[in-house]
Amino acid sequence: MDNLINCVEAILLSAGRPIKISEIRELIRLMDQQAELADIKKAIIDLDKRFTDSTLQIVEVASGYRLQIKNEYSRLLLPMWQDNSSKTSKALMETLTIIAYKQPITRGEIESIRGVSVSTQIIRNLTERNWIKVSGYKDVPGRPALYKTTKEFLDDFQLKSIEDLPEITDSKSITDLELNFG
Amino acid sequence: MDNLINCVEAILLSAGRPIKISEIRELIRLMDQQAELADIKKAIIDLDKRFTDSTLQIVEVASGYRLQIKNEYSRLLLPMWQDNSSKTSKALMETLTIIAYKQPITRGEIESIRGVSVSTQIIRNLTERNWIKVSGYKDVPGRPALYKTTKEFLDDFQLKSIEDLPEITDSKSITDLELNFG
Amino acid sequence: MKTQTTFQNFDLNKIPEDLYIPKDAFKLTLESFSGPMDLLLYLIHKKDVDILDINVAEITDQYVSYIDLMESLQIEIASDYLVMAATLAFIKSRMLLPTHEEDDVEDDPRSELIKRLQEYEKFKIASENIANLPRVDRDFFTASAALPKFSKNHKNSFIKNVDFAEIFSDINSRPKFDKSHKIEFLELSTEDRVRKILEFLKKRNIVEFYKLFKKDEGKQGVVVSMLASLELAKEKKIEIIQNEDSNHFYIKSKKSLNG
Repeated sequence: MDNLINCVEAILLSAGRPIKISEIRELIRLMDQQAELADIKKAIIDLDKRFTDSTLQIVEVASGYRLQIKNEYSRLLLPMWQDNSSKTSKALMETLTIIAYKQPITRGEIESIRGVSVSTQIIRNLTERNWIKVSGYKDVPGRPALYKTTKEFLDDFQLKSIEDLPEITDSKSITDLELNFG
Repeated sequence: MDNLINCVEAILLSAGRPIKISEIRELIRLMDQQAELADIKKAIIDLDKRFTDSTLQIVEVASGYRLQIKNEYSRLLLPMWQDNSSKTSKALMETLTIIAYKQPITRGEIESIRGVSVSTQIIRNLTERNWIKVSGYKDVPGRPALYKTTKEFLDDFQLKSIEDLPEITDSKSITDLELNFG
Repeated sequence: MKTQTTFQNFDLNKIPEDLYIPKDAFKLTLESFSGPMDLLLYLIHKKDVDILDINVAEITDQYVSYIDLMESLQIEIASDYLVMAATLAFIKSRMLLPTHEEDDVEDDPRSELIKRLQEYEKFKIASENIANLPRVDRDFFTASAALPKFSKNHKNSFIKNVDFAEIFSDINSRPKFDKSHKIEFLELSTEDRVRKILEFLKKRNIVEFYKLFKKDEGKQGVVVSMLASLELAKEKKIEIIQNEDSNHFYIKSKKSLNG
């Protein structure tokens, strides 16, 4: 299909997370089209060339390919992410916290702990900040993605390891309140 | 600055949410550069032209300008995002609609129009999606919360302002007939 | 739509066997009503009559049949449906009374109901229109890319100390209103809760309301604790306090209790 480069671009731009070549092939297959892994790989290289004069680049990481803004724009963008008083919303921090303590965890499981749905925007935002990543897929129907926190999450929150997270002590949990109606 | 188009692109790509022209101006000012609002607006138009052969487009919504994938690729992308977060019940949509057209409005007032109690879950769900918010408290006994819709509601439904909502019409059967009590 | 006349003569205790819509599909239809007004509108439009021409007697009978049907299919019926049934029955009884020529339109017992139905239908149609608008993550998708690398010193400056443990316990302490807590064996009694609150207030003078129930007691726990608190407040044994700027409220024992 001649349109392969555009399909790859659309997928990477909307995913907000690294994508494997096999995932791209699967999405194209669902459109009743065919694409070989080699063709997709070539489309990725061509797409990266197309980005030469733009602000984007394709970066290969462990879990696939992802679109990233070129580093020369970091000074321009930093203030947008520095001022996180409003953007690091409560919902975002709650989602991050649940992932930190319960990883690996699916979106559905996060939703059932929070009692409300977790917006796509939040998952995307956390992924783009590089605080969470997909670590695999749960072996249940639908194979939902399992999320876990990244090394960058630890760095940014000044934690040496995930064990450095404050312990959730029993005294803080509702099940153990002093008022323990037996 | 000759690089204005790229700056706009980088800002819109990193934000993943609608951005106001004034926000762009401020980010550029923090780089010790100057750009007039009119220049930025022109850069946005030029950028959108640059996207002609790509899968991107710039769309103006209530909170500013946003990058979207062109609609012809929606079918390709849908499997990536198919989850419960975009599903809404009839009851939820009715509640949202009444708030949209009658804002600010209390839960009790919504209930009296719908003839059924509005569950806490629906209100929480709408709040969590950031489609509604409490705008104040009504000055009646109990001081019930007054709800209104948010800019994010308009953004998510690709609207520029509340006036862009579909016009509310009396159903044909109601207006066309004389009061005819048998 | 045509087949639905079959439904009107069904045996109230079971679904007629000649009903060719499968039971599950039928259940789904019944469950899909967003409330009593929605059901009522459905019944009216099904007959292809105008709202203004409702035959209340007929509609009432159909409405009640549907409620019975819901019951037999074990669909949880909100009390609002029963309120509407009562309203319809009331209007029906009024309509049966002999009318006088001089009665004007305003006196039609149906007029209030008709007004409400018209108002509701307006929003029902509007909500269908809104549901059909292009929606993010369903009809269109936003584009974004990962952030460039920020230098370490810059980044550390913007992440303040975050108490993850506190956030976590905050999430946990919230009652889960969305879960259906079918607590079959645990019947909480208000009387019992009153006793326990009093016992607790002997040790401590003041307590946040949410500490009066346990997470696994679900909605019932909240309700029982609320009832118990109101009971105690009525007996002037406690005070219920809420700061203006807070969602929390507190239960405080009255002096007489300690002294």
